[in-house]
Amino acid sequence: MPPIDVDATVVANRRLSRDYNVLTLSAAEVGARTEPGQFVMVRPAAMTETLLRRPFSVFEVIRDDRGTPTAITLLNKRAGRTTARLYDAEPGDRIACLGPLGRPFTTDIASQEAWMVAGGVGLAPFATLAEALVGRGTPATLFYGARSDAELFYLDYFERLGITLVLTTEDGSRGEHGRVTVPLDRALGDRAPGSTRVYACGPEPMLAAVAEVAQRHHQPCEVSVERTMGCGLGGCYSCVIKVRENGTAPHFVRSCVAGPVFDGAEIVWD
Amino acid sequence: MPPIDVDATVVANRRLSRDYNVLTLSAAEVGARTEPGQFVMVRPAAMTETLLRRPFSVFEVIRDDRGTPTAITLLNKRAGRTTARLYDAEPGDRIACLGPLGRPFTTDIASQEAWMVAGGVGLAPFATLAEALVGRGTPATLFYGARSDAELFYLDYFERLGITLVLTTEDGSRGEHGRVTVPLDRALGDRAPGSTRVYACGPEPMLAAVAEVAQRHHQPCEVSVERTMGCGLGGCYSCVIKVRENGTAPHFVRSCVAGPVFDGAEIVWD
Amino acid sequence: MARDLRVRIGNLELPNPLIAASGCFGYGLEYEDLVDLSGLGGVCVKGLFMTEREGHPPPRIVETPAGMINAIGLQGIGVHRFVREKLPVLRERGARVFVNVCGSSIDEYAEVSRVLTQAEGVAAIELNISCPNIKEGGIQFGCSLLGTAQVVSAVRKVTHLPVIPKLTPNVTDVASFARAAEESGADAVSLVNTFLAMAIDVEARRPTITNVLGGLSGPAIRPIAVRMVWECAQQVKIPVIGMGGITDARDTLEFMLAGATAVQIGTANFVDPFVWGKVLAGLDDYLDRHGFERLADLIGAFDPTPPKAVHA
Amino acid sequence: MARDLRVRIGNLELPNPLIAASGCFGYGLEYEDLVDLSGLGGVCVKGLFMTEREGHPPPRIVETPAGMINAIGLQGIGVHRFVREKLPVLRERGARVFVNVCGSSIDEYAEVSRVLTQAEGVAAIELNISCPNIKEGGIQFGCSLLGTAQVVSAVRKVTHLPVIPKLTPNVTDVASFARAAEESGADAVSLVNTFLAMAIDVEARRPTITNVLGGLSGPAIRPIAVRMVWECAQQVKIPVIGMGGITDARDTLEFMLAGATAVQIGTANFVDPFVWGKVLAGLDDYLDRHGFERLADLIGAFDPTPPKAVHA
Ligand SMILES: Cc1cc2nc3c(=O)[nH]c(=O)nc-3n(C[C@H](O)[C@H](O)[C@H](O)COP(=O)(O)OP(=O)(O)OC[C@H]3O[C@@H](n4cnc5c(N)ncnc54)[C@H](O)[C@@H]3O)c2cc1C
Ligand SMILES: Cc1cc2nc3c(=O)[nH]c(=O)nc-3n(C[C@H](O)[C@H](O)[C@H](O)COP(=O)(O)OP(=O)(O)OC[C@H]3O[C@@H](n4cnc5c(N)ncnc54)[C@H](O)[C@@H]3O)c2cc1C
Ligand SMILES: Cc1cc2nc3c(=O)[nH]c(=O)nc-3n(C[C@H](O)[C@H](O)[C@H](O)COP(=O)(O)O)c2cc1C
Ligand SMILES: Cc1cc2nc3c(=O)[nH]c(=O)nc-3n(C[C@H](O)[C@H](O)[C@H](O)COP(=O)(O)O)c2cc1C
Ligand code: FES
Ligand code: FES
Repeated sequence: MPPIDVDATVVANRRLSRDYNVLTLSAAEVGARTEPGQFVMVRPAAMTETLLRRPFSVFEVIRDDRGTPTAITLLNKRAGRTTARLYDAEPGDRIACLGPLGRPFTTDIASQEAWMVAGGVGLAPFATLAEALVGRGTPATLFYGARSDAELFYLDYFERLGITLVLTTEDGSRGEHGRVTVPLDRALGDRAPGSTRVYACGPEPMLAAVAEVAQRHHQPCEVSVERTMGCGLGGCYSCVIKVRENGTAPHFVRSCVAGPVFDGAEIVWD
Repeated sequence: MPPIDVDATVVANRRLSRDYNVLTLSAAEVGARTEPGQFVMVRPAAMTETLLRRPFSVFEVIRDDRGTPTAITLLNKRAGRTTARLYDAEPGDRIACLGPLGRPFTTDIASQEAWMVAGGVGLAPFATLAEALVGRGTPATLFYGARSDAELFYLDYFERLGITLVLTTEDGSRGEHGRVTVPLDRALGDRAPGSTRVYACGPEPMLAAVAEVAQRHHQPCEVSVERTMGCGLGGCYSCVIKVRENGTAPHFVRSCVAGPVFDGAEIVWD
Repeated sequence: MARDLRVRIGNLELPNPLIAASGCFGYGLEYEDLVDLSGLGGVCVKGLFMTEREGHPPPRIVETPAGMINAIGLQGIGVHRFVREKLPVLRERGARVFVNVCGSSIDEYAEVSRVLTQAEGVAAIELNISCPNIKEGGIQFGCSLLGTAQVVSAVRKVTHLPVIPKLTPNVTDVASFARAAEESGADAVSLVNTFLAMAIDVEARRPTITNVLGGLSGPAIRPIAVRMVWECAQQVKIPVIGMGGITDARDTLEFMLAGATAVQIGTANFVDPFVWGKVLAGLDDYLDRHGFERLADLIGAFDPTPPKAVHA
Repeated sequence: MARDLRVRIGNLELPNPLIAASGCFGYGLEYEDLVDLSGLGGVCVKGLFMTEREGHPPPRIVETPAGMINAIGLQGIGVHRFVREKLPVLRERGARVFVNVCGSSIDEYAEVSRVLTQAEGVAAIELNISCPNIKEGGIQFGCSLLGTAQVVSAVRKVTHLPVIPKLTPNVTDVASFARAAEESGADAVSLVNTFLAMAIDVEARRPTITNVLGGLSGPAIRPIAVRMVWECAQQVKIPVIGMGGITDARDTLEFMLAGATAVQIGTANFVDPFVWGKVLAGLDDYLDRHGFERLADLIGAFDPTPPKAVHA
């Protein structure tokens, strides 16, 4: 289904911390088409301070009791001008929302288990992925690392879905102290090769580490990358990442159409 | 007193019609310094769609029961981007407000009577002027022309001050049908030369006509002109108008510092 | 009601003046689900050399006030793969295909053009002698009158297709380049390509994009682009295709009144891929309100007589 | 805490690098109630000829995306009235006065400069060989290497004051003009003046400003201006004074990192006449955060090594 551009209204804005908020947008049609890992290109209507849209993972698809999508949410972290506007957004504000875009995570998997690895705002694509995995009856674990306890969000959401949680914080204020890849590496040691599908989203250094760990343990791994995007539709060639697709020489592909989800083993990390 | 720049808050926004509204701004300090005919340079804080500030007459100075200024109002008419923003402004919005600026009307006058001539949004400077004239005990009349009855505003305000009203509309829906200069010309016929000080604000063709009428009847006349202004402070030389000051050769002066109020007889109309 | 929006570039008739700008619309097919390609005046595909090109490492773009800087470095699949993989589908979709031709040498411009001429379904050749983002070729020809003349003449010899050199704004007198192009046999000129620009990340004291320098596009450059189109339209008889910061019908009309026969839209397509239908509707509405039958009647219809100082 | 913001233009020391751009600050005195003139690095007054000039009829400005077009036409009181009426007061206020010198002939540039050199209280002479808004003189010299050299040499002969030719961006290779200026004895160069531009009122199909063409300024042009300053700073040894769309400390630092010794602020002063204090505070804060003692250490401190593609 082709993406659509919805002139969405802000239905709610829940601030989770001084930097994070969850924005509910009346973009039901986008939600109805979204698969886990896909993103939208958004632009606040009143926003003339910046020109280009910005990419955001679809965080949740909100549904009524009949399961029909009524809205989507974005997990927003303040990084600059647009994200600041989205943090300050008020119900009623209008936000252009184009999507869904990009290649989603692979969910029809052979592996017995699915392990999700999230770093910071990299949690965003895993709310919908977790739902899909649970729907398919695939046992799932979330390895979730953040700066501190205060920046670990939506734990109850994942618990309610029956997802096993492994938490780490950089300051040790909750869960294991340090990098999320450490417990991941440890746990994968006990798993049979090919038994565990790893999904990762977060800062690229973390993604590179996760891909390396998964490869070392012979587990399939998909990562969702974040490159600066000008259009999200394959038009501008700004969002490229270097890949080595099944044997081909390393070359740049557009992460907005060939990704944002890639086979971790194919990416040539800078 | 030098002008000041106040980061004013919108206290109220009263829409008078589909194009006109009265915006109340918490710029008490500006109000305290404003003399009739002066203006402010404003820019909505959230406004990045346009770069430069825009000039607006101070419409009213709101005072508490002790007479201390608490706010100012602007009479805004939608003409483009900034004025559209000011029309849509919500209480709480912030608007940078620099002023008061420019040369005010002369109120310490010899003439027995003061006649104000307003065209459309040109009513703006006359609310404060009327108060000043009444304060000085000068009998005052307002000739007020608009497109139609629906665009004649604040009549009760001027009546309460005891100002005599002479109304005209282009469609004849109220008052005399046609141009405001017609009843002005007629009425001035019965007045002794020099007995009546004429003040005018509105479209420049109207100002030129008023100046001509006043001159023909040997009455002193001040007009407030509207030129596109880049700075309002004499810095950019964008706002010039051609004048012939007591005998000098016609030359351009900056209407933001030499005006916006000029002796009608000195202006060389294009 | 729908007015006549047709315009002519040489013997090429376009249903309307809106052409997707090169490098801002991929190879066209990326947008086939969103935009009826046959409904556009034309689709100008990304710059092509003889062979594939990898382009510059990312980051390749950065936003600036009312604009953006890009240094993609002409990543592309090369003319042969284009002719094999993209052109047939574009034809099927009914797109009028403009191909943006690049070269590191005059011969390469001619060779790429020859291949395109032999292929079926190319409507016109736009010569990119103005890309600020590559070392050899591109702007080096576009900044020299001789280079411009040589590239145009060489390509003219190998093709019957409309030849449209794309001029760079990074010169003192752009109209002299339009004249050189006309004298060398160009059927039209298009302008502007991007302005050589740069933005520094002051916190890091490092470049914002890998190539350090890039090309500025978007609304920020429109007033300069309109001036250049006006200068060129007054000095050449061949059609001028105008671009630079067009976002809506007003902007499109501004270029056409200045003398542009057609326009290209680039950056605005990133902001809103549905911009095309909105601009067409806006043009229709303008013709309606002003009582014109044909959009073409507005080409160069700008009257430079000064306005009144008076607003109201 | 207050850091060392001093910079040097030849033998002229400025307390900070912020200079009011010519034509954007009147004769300085218009702002004396709002801004402590002695607290600015310098005040560059409106362009002056030998005699008074009336300038173009209004409208003289129009706003464009992130910028504005102006065609004031150098309305001014002439050098003699300036020396008599304005200069003494400016001295009293402790302003470091840069005078923007105009001419319709090489002799006029020299003559105006001679008068200013004989007067008391002029800190430097900026040669406006780049005004796009007047028929004779101005840009005609600034667009020719010979003209630039001739004007600079002629003025050099008649003054000991720092001579700062102001370069136009409307050329193919701005650095070659910086080199020509340096070789002709300039003490510094300043750039950019405005970009020749135009905006059409499409509803009226008429110009938006009387002169039809004008100069584009404001944030829109900053990325091009920064690139030009960087090019010039690498090719000349004399100081470069950068300008074009500066609105805050970040923008100021962007120009200085690119190689500017000082900067001028024009259009932003219209938007906020209190911009000066805000930029100075911002510069102080930056030095604090990054642990620098002297702002001057940041001049040209830009490292062109590519950034990582990775953001987070
Ligand atoms: C596929 C994809 C999905 C994303 N999902 C989310 C999400 O769910 N939630 C979320 O908060 N963020 C997400 N991001 C990151 C988000 O797009 C950026 O934070 C945003 O574009 C910054 O825009 P800005 O206007 O706030 O910052 P700007 O003012 O444009 O820049 C401020 C800083 O942000 C950096 N920046 C600019 N663009 C990006 C980018 N594309 N990625 C990372 N940093 C950038 C700039 O380099 C600069 O340092 C996603 C990015 C991608 C590519
Ligand atoms: C001294 C002075 C006092 C004024 N007082 C008032 C007032 O009390 N209330 C009020 O509603 N308006 C007043 N105006 C007019 C007001 O400044 C303009 O309507 C406003 O600048 C238009 O800005 P915009 O962004 O809405 O329009 P833009 O989007 O900038 O332009 C839209 C249209 O408005 C025209 N325009 C631009 N600037 C001006 C200008 N300075 N004057 C007139 N038209 C302009 C443009 O030519 C264009 O046709 C005053 C103007 C001056 C010079
Ligand atoms: C990301 C990007 C890529 C571009 N690639 C090309 C190109 O390959 N060939 C070319 O001639 N112009 C290229 N351009 C320039 C555009 O075609 C156009 O001339 C310029 O962007 C001005 O138009 P705009 O302001 O509407 O974008 C590119 C522009 C952008 C923004
Ligand atoms: C209204 C206006 C008048 C100007 N007058 C002059 C002038 O007299 N002499 C001159 O050298 N530059 C003049 N300039 C150019 C500015 O000094 C400056 O070079 C240019 O505006 C870029 O800086 P900015 O973007 O900060 O405004 C003028 C600019 C504006 C906007
Ligand atoms: S964001 Fe434009 S091609 Fe990927
Ligand atoms: S508005 Fe700038 S000088 Fe009058």
